[in-house]
Amino acid sequence: MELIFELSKVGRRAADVPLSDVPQIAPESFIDKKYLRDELDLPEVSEIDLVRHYTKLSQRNFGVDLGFYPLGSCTMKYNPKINETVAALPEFTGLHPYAPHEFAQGNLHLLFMMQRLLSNIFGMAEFTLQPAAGAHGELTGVMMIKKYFEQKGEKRRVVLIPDTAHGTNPASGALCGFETVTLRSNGEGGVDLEHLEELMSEEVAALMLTNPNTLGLFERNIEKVAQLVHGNGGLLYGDGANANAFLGKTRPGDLGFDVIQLNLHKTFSTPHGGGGPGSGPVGVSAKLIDFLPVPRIVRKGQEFHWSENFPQTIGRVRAFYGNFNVVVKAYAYIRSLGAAGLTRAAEMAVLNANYVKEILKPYYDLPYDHACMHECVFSGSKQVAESGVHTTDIAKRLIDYHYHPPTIYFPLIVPEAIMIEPTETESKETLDNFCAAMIAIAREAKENPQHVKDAPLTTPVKRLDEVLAARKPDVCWKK
Amino acid sequence: MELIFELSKVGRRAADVPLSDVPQIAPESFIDKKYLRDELDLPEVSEIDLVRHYTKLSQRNFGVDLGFYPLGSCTMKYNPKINETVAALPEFTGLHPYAPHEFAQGNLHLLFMMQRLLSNIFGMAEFTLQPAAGAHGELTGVMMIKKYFEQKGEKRRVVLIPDTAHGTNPASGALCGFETVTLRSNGEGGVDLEHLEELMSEEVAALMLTNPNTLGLFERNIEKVAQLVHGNGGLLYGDGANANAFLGKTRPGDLGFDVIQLNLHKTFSTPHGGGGPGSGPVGVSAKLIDFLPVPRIVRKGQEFHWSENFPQTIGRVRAFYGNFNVVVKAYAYIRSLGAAGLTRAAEMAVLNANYVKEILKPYYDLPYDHACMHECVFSGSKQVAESGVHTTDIAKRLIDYHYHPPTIYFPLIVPEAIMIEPTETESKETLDNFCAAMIAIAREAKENPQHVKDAPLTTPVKRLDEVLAARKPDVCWKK
Amino acid sequence: MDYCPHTKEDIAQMQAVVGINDIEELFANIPEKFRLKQIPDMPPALSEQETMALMNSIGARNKLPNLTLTGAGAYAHYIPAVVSHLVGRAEFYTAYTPYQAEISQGLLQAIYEYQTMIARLTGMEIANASMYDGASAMAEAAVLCSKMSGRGKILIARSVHPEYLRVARTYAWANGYEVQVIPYAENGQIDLEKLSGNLDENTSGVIIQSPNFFGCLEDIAPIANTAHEKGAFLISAFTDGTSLGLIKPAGECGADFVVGEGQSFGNPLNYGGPYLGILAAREKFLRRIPGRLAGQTVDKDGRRGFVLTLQTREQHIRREKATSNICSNEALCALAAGIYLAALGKNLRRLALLNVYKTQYLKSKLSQLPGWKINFSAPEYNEFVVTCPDAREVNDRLANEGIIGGYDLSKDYPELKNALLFCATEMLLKENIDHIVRILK
Amino acid sequence: MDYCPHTKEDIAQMQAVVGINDIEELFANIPEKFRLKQIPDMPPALSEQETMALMNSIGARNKLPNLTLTGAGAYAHYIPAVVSHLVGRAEFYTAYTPYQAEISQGLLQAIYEYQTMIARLTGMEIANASMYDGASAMAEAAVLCSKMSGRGKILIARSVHPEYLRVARTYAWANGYEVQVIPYAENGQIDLEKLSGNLDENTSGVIIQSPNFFGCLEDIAPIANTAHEKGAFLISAFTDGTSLGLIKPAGECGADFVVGEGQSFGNPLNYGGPYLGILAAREKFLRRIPGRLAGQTVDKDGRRGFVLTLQTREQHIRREKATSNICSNEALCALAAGIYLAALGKNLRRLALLNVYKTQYLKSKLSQLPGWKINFSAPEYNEFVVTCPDAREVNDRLANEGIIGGYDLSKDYPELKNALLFCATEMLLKENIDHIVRILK
Ligand SMILES: Cc1ncc(COP(=O)(O)O)c(C=O)c1O
Ligand SMILES: Cc1ncc(COP(=O)(O)O)c(C=O)c1O
Repeated sequence: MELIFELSKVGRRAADVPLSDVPQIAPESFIDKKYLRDELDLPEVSEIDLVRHYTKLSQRNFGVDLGFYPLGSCTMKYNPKINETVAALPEFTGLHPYAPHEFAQGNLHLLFMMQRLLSNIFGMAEFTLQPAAGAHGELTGVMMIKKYFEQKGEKRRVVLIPDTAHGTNPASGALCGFETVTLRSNGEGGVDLEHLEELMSEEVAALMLTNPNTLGLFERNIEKVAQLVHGNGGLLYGDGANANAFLGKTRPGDLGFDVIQLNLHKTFSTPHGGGGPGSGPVGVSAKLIDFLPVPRIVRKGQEFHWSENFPQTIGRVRAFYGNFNVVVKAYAYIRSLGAAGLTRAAEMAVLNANYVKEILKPYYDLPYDHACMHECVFSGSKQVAESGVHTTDIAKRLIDYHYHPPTIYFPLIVPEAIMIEPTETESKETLDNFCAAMIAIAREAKENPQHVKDAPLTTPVKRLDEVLAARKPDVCWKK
Repeated sequence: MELIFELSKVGRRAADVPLSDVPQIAPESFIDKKYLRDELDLPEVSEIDLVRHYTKLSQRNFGVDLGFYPLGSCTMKYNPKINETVAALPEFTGLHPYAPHEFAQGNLHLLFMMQRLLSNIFGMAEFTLQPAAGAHGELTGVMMIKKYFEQKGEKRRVVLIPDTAHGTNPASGALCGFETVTLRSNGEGGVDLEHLEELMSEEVAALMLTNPNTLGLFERNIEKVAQLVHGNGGLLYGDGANANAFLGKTRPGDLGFDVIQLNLHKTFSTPHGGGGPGSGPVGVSAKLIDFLPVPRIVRKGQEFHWSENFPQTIGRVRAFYGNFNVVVKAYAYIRSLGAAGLTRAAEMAVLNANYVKEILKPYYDLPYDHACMHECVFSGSKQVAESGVHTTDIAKRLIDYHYHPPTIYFPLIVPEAIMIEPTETESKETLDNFCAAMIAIAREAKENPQHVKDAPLTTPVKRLDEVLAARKPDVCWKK
Repeated sequence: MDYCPHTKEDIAQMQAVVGINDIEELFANIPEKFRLKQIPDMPPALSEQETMALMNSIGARNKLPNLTLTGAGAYAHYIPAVVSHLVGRAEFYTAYTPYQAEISQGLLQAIYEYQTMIARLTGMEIANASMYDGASAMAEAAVLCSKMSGRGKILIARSVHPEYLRVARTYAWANGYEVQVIPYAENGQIDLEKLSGNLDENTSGVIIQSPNFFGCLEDIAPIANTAHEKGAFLISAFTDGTSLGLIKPAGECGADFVVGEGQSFGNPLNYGGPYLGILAAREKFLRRIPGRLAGQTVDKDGRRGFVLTLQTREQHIRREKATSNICSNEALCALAAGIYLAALGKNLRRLALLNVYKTQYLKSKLSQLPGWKINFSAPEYNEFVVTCPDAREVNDRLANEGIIGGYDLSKDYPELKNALLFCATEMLLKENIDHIVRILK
Repeated sequence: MDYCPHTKEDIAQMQAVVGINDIEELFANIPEKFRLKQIPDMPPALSEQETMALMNSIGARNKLPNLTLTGAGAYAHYIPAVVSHLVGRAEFYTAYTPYQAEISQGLLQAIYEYQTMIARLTGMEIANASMYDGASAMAEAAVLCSKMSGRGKILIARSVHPEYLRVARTYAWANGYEVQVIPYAENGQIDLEKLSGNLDENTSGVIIQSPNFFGCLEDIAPIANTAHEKGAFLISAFTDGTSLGLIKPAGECGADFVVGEGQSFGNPLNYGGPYLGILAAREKFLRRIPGRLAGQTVDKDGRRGFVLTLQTREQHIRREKATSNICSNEALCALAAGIYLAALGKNLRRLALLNVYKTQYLKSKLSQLPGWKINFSAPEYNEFVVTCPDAREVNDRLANEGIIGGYDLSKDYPELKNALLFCATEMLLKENIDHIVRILK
């Protein structure tokens, strides 16, 4: 397809600008020429061309609204349309962040209530809604941990991270100046308690645990893990990206977590927007409340306003208050489902994952064969060994069957990983059809491996050369 | 693709209903069982399945937003998004038609202004916005003509209709109880004046003229035509579906038309909605004002309200006031363009049609080779003669080139007609590419006619069996 | 703002190809004396930002009600968010009639599904792809009955929506048929005796509505029998389509045609339009009914597909002999209706029940007000007529609270002085009703 | 309402396959004592209609202003209707990061185009696919400079947005770097002398903003030279992105990184988010910058296509050694920005001019009010600082008329008592400005 620049023609415009109703003082007359730009090299297209361009681009993209999207660890559940509708209300989109609080009581009320509901659901003392995404929430959480020890006058420079962890965990630790040390998994895919015991020391600020972990397994020894960490004066950080697995079943606060970040775009069904925006609220136990980022919402009688008056705060992690409009969607979602609906979501998410696991087990390697939570992780090793077909090939072939591939090659401890997260919004029929496709591909891999390696065959472009892209990077178009 | 019924599974729902907050009196207790239905056989699907179903259906459909749509006589111009946005404002969508006029001053003002602007643009004394589409406007117009003569005590039972006319014209005449008599075209494609003279009599209520006609030709002898019709006491009806050709260039009222219907969905760019809704305002000269349908808007000081107090009215042609929300879009469009913009639209529409005509002339028969207005009509006769490739085949083959085919086999007086209306919103590049495709097909027709006859080759279904559909009609799915 | 993409150079190049020096030459066929310099009295062109501001300011002159208690042919229902999201897909709304089937399978299948849902809902075998609105659908059905029977008179219940009646009169006048109006009985239903008294060999059809304009359900089967005995057709209209979730459809009671307004199915009030004319019929009328039809067929490889079918009924083929002059219809409204009905599914029954509950509650509360009296005893769906001491004052009081009150029946039925037609849908909460009663106390 | 489609039978069948009798068995790994019976203190579930009503009622507690005169990092601009229509395409917004390129060409190409437009606009060679917002983009650039240089100190102009400064401080603290603040000169620009006085061999970078928080344009080239002389990087932020339609971009003045808030490009105010962090850089930093990058490549048939590239910089590959921890970004906001910029094209200059005209008009009117005084003499884009007799009273008076007034600077700059930062965009009409002046007279 043509680039928007290739459609450009001198003199065309899609959007016009009103004529001036005030005097037009030439900018040169009061802005020195050195401040003014000479050239403005943007596309010049008409509205019809613009609309066709992006409409066609959209048709070259796959979303949840088109089909099953079992991208593990990403919780690609269906995004109810009502949430889009309410978030687009001008009352929610139209306010400036510095609007005086009298103008913004609705927004403040909503944010306040959201903090409360999240606290109830996760058993935490308080939440901040400021972080823009999960990783941003991690950073915020780790910063609070850092501040906590700073205030206590303790110098702890290590953060422990299991080998199953998402890449954002070590990266967040590093971005806070911590040394990250990898904690091994045991044979069941859980925390290796001995290794943990070995690693725990007064150097260790925190263990960043994802529970259920990225293998989709709930940490059976969570109580022991918490004891070990707390016993050494450390804090237990929870990566809540997988919270969809346990809504209404248990609460991180009860399990002993001191900090947890959520991914509203996963657990609470706000659309992923092609990569964002998300929202990454962070909940804390009582001992960390004082370190929450500012501003925080304060209630005075029936009125809400912002306050920066929290001297021990870590400060700010972004401008303004967070991805407000994303929070609106998540709030509507939580209110729609209520307690029972959230619980049912977790139950069905877990049932769906186990169902897929059972059906595919005879066809693909399952390195950790326990009851899983909301996702299951297979390995393509069998296929590699049998016919040289790799997990990438299987993923690409799924595209021809009209599915978005699962997450692949993650978690890193599973070779040729295939990580399937069906989510609770998918029907049995969809799962059955998807499994049938996976089984058909397993057969194809045996009978006609080249066919699988050539996939995808039905897309507007064939398999793309990523090596070339990295070797000769072209990230900006030149005429 | 599966039917929505085939996705259905007992117990599923996409939309829920609130619980009752008032007493639930069993209907059987006050409605006799004979009034109550037993079974309700509607699809049972979840929201995710519903959304995927219709999203996928949409991707199996072609619209102006995807590409060139030169469907002659239908003016498939680009529909500016701003018009969709303003028409969706709750202030315009949310009012009940019987809202007291104090609630509806904005709507009434808009409708009143729209009537005025249309009167200015078309030189008519007054407009009604009640008819729902062009054909409905025709019916309304012909009814007024009927009433006019009824009031005068004249019994005129004939309406003259040129052989180039759209099918709705004779059908509308017939639906008003008139006998329709066909008026021949002359060699130039215009009105055969001699034939008109011959046919005109005291029996003739009106001539229904489309100007420019469906060959895209402006009636050069319009003055004479009007004289002949009026001279015999008849009225001149204008089918304004082609008004895009002359906006700002001339006015039907000035040309002598007594009635004209418009198609807002064509000339004024409201989207065609996959076949509707449209809107078919009717403008009349002074002598027909009294017959306009009721209610009509009346202004009292700064206030507007509806009045039915027009004793000579034909009555109503539908409930309420017309396709109000469509009028909102057309009103925004007219206000955006202003006088100069409307004129430029006509100029560019006509330029585009002539440009396509000139480029394709060497490749396709052009039965009437004059400067055309907003559309040009070719014939596929050459291709039929040369290689047995018919106009349908050419049309279907265009689909493979990602264009919507032109109107075909209309107007009826052109054998194997190919009626191309590019509209003013298409760029030169688009026209050039389209012409290149048409030329390529002309070549294919010579060199590989079977290929053209097999078209389309790139669609989700191949050529469909229309004969079977008509012979064994299946218009309602049975399990 | 205009939407022509041509640059000056484009125009120059194109003029050269066409062989002209000036665009004006293309308009040479317009006699000089009729050539316009400029459209007179037009306001200046606006930028998009200004258009937005203008339309916002016009909209702001409306007063959006807090509550709407009027039904009377247009109903305030909750529209699930999916409907506008899906109807808003540009591939649907920027297309036209699916003449070219292979490139229009989306709409054709959606229409086919809509036809099926409407047929099932109305208890008929077939339904068309849509008419302009309920009133014109009814009028066209009447014309069709006259044409088929060759008879000159049609009987219409007085309890049919007065605007529908008026539209039918207009169409009948234009076609040279006579309309005779049948009064209602004391209980609010059609006066069956009067009906059978007026039925004769020259009667092409009988038109009733159920629920009728007073909200009352008609007992359709005996009416159908009465009509059929004299060889007349029965056209049965309905008011609020959601009633079909609960009420036995006319198709199951012997009607030949079921017509009605489909606005209730996912289409906003829109101050009266665009709405959706529903027309369903017995299978035997398949080749006689007006309007488009999507039909199932196969492609050359035998795959299922959909086309517009039986086009030989239509004006573009049959011209003056067509079954109707309709061309553009209300396809997008039909799409919305299809999506709405598929979204609710069997919940349409629950929705209908909720309407009944709210209506009964409102009715019982209003009937307890001093001097208020329910007019009719026939069973209702979600509308009812009540006579109050001063209808105008009641509506004024409600209007002052931002509430659109009841429909004042005295305009169309002079004998029903101070009678208001109230409607209660699922949009009305108990607290709203209690509030209304307090206002009126 | 929940969104799980399973029927009872589905669940029973699936349980049988999984080999359980009760869903609860799947949660066996959760120690019994931590098992929750029910989430406490939750309001009841709502039907969609009730959710709509709830959200409407919450929204109604806000007061939408008639006019917004505050900019200060978030700007009220007109958003062409195309933007929301196209961003609202479900294929875009219900997708995630385009990891699987062949099925995601739409987003990848759109991001590639966005990157190109941003690079051109900022005068840089490259730009990434987006950061969280302007402030975090700036902070991440600062961290990067420190990392690359191995130096411990970063200098930030005091005229940088105070919240950006605060975010930078937080990130710097976490990473163990020092932040030093450089005061502004009398004319509102950075104090160049103080800057060069504080620059030393331990300075990793200098951060300025232009237009700066006072609306003043910085003279960037000399600042860049000063920084570069000491081997420090220059990070140049901007406030309102539309200024780039008229103002020379920092990339043309020697900046190493240009960062800023992209909200102005087609994203609603949204009470502060989601917004769009822009990060553009010199080509030489390509393998060091944070965030996703879409790159052009070819498929196996040699056809052009797009992929996420240089992923080895990212956390999912490099973990603690990644250039950043960012994963989800603001892709949809970037899409909106790309569409906005393509829609305006060179009209962005006209838009910027219009902002300047309105600002000059407002400024001249306000400066004529008795006791009002313009603070700074450096040239501005669409914001300026004015000192008035009583800032709080001014804003209260405006608020009473539904107008959000100027940003009160005294909160962040105690020395600037009664100083208000006003912003005028194309949304402000002459009549609005005249009205404002009347209110304040
Ligand atoms: C387990 C886990 N943790 C953290 C993240 C990071 O979240 P985000 O992408 O919102 O920054 C993700 C998502 O990719 C994840 O799956
Ligand atoms: C010339 C002409 N007249 C009348 C009509 C009928 O208009 P509508 O489809 O709006 O009823 C059409 C459109 O199809 C037309 O092209």
